[in-house]
Amino acid sequence: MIVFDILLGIGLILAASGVFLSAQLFRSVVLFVVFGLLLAITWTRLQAPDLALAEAAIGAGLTGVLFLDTLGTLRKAKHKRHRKKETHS
Amino acid sequence: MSRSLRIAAAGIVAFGTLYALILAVLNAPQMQVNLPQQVALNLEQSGIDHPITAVLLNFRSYDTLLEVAVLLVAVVTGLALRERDALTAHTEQARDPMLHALTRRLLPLLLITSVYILWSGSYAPGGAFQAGALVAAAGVIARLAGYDIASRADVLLRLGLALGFILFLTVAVSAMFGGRPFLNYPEGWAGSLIFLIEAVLTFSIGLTLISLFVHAPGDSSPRGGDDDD
Amino acid sequence: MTPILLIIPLAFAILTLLLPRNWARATIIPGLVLQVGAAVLLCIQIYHDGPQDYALGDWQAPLGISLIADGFSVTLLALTSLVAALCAVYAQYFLTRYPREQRYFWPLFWFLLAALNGIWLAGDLFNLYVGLELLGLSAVGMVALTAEKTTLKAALDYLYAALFGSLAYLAGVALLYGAYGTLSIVQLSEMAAANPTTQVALGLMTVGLLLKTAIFPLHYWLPPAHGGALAPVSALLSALVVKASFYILALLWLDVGALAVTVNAAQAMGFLGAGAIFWGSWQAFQTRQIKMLVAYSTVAQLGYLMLLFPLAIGVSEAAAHLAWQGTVLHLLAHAFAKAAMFLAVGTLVLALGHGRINDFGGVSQRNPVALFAFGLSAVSLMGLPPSGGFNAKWLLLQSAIASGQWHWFVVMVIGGLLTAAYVFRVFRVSFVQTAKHDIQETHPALQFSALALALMAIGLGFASEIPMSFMNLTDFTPSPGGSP
Amino acid sequence: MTIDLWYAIVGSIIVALSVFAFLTSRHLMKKLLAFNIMGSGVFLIMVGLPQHQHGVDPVPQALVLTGIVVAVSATALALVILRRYVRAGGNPAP
Repeated sequence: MIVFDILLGIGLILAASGVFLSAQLFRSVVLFVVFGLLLAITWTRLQAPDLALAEAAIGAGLTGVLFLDTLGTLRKAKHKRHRKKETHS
Repeated sequence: MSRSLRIAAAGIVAFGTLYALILAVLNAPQMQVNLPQQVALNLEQSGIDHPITAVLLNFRSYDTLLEVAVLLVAVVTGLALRERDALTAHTEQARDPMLHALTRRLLPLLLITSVYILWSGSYAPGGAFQAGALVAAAGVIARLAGYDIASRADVLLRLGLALGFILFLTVAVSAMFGGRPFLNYPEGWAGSLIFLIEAVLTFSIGLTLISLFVHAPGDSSPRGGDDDD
Repeated sequence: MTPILLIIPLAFAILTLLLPRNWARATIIPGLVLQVGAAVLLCIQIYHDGPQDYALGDWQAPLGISLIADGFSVTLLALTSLVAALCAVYAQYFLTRYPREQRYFWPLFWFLLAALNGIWLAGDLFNLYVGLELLGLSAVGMVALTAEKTTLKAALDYLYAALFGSLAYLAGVALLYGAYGTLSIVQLSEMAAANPTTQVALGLMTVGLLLKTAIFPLHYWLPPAHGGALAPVSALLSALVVKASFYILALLWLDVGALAVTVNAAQAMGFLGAGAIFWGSWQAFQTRQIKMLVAYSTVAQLGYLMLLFPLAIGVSEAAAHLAWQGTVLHLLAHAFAKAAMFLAVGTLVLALGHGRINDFGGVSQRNPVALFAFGLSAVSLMGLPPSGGFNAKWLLLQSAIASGQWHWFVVMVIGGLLTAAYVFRVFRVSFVQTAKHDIQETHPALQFSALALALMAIGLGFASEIPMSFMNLTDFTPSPGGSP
Repeated sequence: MTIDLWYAIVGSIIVALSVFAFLTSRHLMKKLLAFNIMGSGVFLIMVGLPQHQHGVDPVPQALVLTGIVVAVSATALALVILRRYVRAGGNPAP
């Protein structure tokens, strides 16, 4: 089981690095949700089922949805800005 | 140039943090207080069988009260920053039959699960916050499917948001009228009062998270590009 | 008695959130009266009976959370109630121009007050974290209220700094719990020893709190946030909010971690303070906008608070005592003076319709009361007698002499001169030049609430014994020595 | 080494990574992601370190539950302000 924990820990670190290194925000957010799910598994390993539940529902789930939703509006705003620029020039 | 300098500086700070944290973690002295033992000893008196719920809603209920206040502050600011056109059309997606069908099956399931999680919190993992998150998830899905939830920032919504906090504070203060300290539960009533507080909190937390989603500026769901002109 | 000071603001936060606008407005004055009254009663009680612990929910620490009301905390409670009450009177008239903001200003105001009172009374490190978050989020919400592009950006920068700062603080709390198994401040101050875990924890918490207190060079977020917010918000933020994280910092260095801090580290804190004094004053001297001048003045004045650490750690007990008294007095005087200054400046900006210092000509004739309030608060900030600021700086200078730390003496003297330099910029234009354009009348309540605060800053010069006598009722006074 | 200590160390590494990301990333959303992940790292230390010494400890677990809720409130608030800022014509990646 120790091997599993080592792999899980490395997985957490890799997922976090992925969030930071990814050039696309969308991929960052997806990796963030993956990080949250891995963390939920980690909490069960630390005998904290409450935290596993909370992390899956709040940390990964809701926060992920909020980020994705914001990403959508940011994209729209960007398109709008670009279009405005084109019509002005 | 300045960018690479910034990265170098950040790298130094990050390595310093890493070194300090590892040093601190590996050299932690033997703890002199055994809090889990005290929790176990007082669990029976707390009226709750699940130690984490006992800590959250009895031993350290003051933290939880302030935490609910934090949620309220976030949603009050969210309401203050909403845009007036936030109430406008979100009927567009309601026509999506797939989403609609999925929603109708998923919603009851989510709500039942949240009730179960809330109820199990008194003896097993679960509780108001996780259940509230599920209520919020249900609300967000319903909203995406075009249902009109919490879209009007009127007094009813504000009451719903504050209800959990109001009940919590009322129970906490009423102790003082009986000559007991703030946040104390009357003898023998702790279990049921905590469950009541948690149930109402679940509702308010769910509504809070939904409102933060629904009232976020810049259109909360993919509309058919109707605001571009 | 103690928890009443938490219950009042929390209850009024809910009332103002739920009631219709006019009713909500009507609750403000009763709420403030209750709040001030409760603070005064608690002061009297502590004065007679000494410091008190209050076990919330009847669970003794460390299992439960206790509130600690000692001389320092009741002094800060009284200060908070007074400053907040006058800012609220001001806000009632000021916000009539901002009907939409007003709706949400009051709930945030009361939550902010609850967070401040909670922090002054907290006896638990994790509870302080929750209090800091409540304080930070409500302060950010108040900055963002006007929803203009610049204030939104300022609010975001403020929020990010606040969040990052509290996480650094929380990391320290996690380490301390992992090392001692308790979160109670009383217990930790008995147990915490000089070991790597404690020192790393203190280091992380210090960085986080310095960021939240906006101590140079981590002050970048303060001027836009304090300078961009509505006048009553700026006053609350500059006078009270930044003091909360300083309070925790002092608690950590002089009480909880007294055995783990070193003299060198304390000197380093002093150098940050000196940097803040010079940099903040210089920026205040340079800026064109009056509100930015006042905001940079806050950056500079916060630097004096940092001098507590070199002046009180590793010196004789007498010198440490002087430093401690001077710092508390400076905190009080600055709170009154800076609140007064922001309110006065807010009135002047309202009257003129702009905030460009160079076009301030003529306000001395049309808004004499507000300008007088500005002047009185400037007297205290510069440290001229008679004022609370003078007494504070006098005690700090004496402390520097008593411990032979002449470099801090020099820093404080130069700081006073720099303050005079940037303040006189405002007087020169407002008295000498005549009005270039129309100046509006402002409501007298706006001018007089600013004046009341300024008079308190001055009056503190005559009544310094009152807070000083309360300070002797504090559990923690600086320990002589500190580990090498 | 117990698994609790191992996860506390993983938490430390994650905190350090997030500090780096917070200081270097320019996009405000990415900074917010870094804040969330840094929080998770702190939570891992908070639970792992005491449990390494005396087994399952409900107190830090309860504290972390509080921390998670505070983090989601802060994140939601930050996103609301960010979205309003972008609507007002602000650039999310200054």
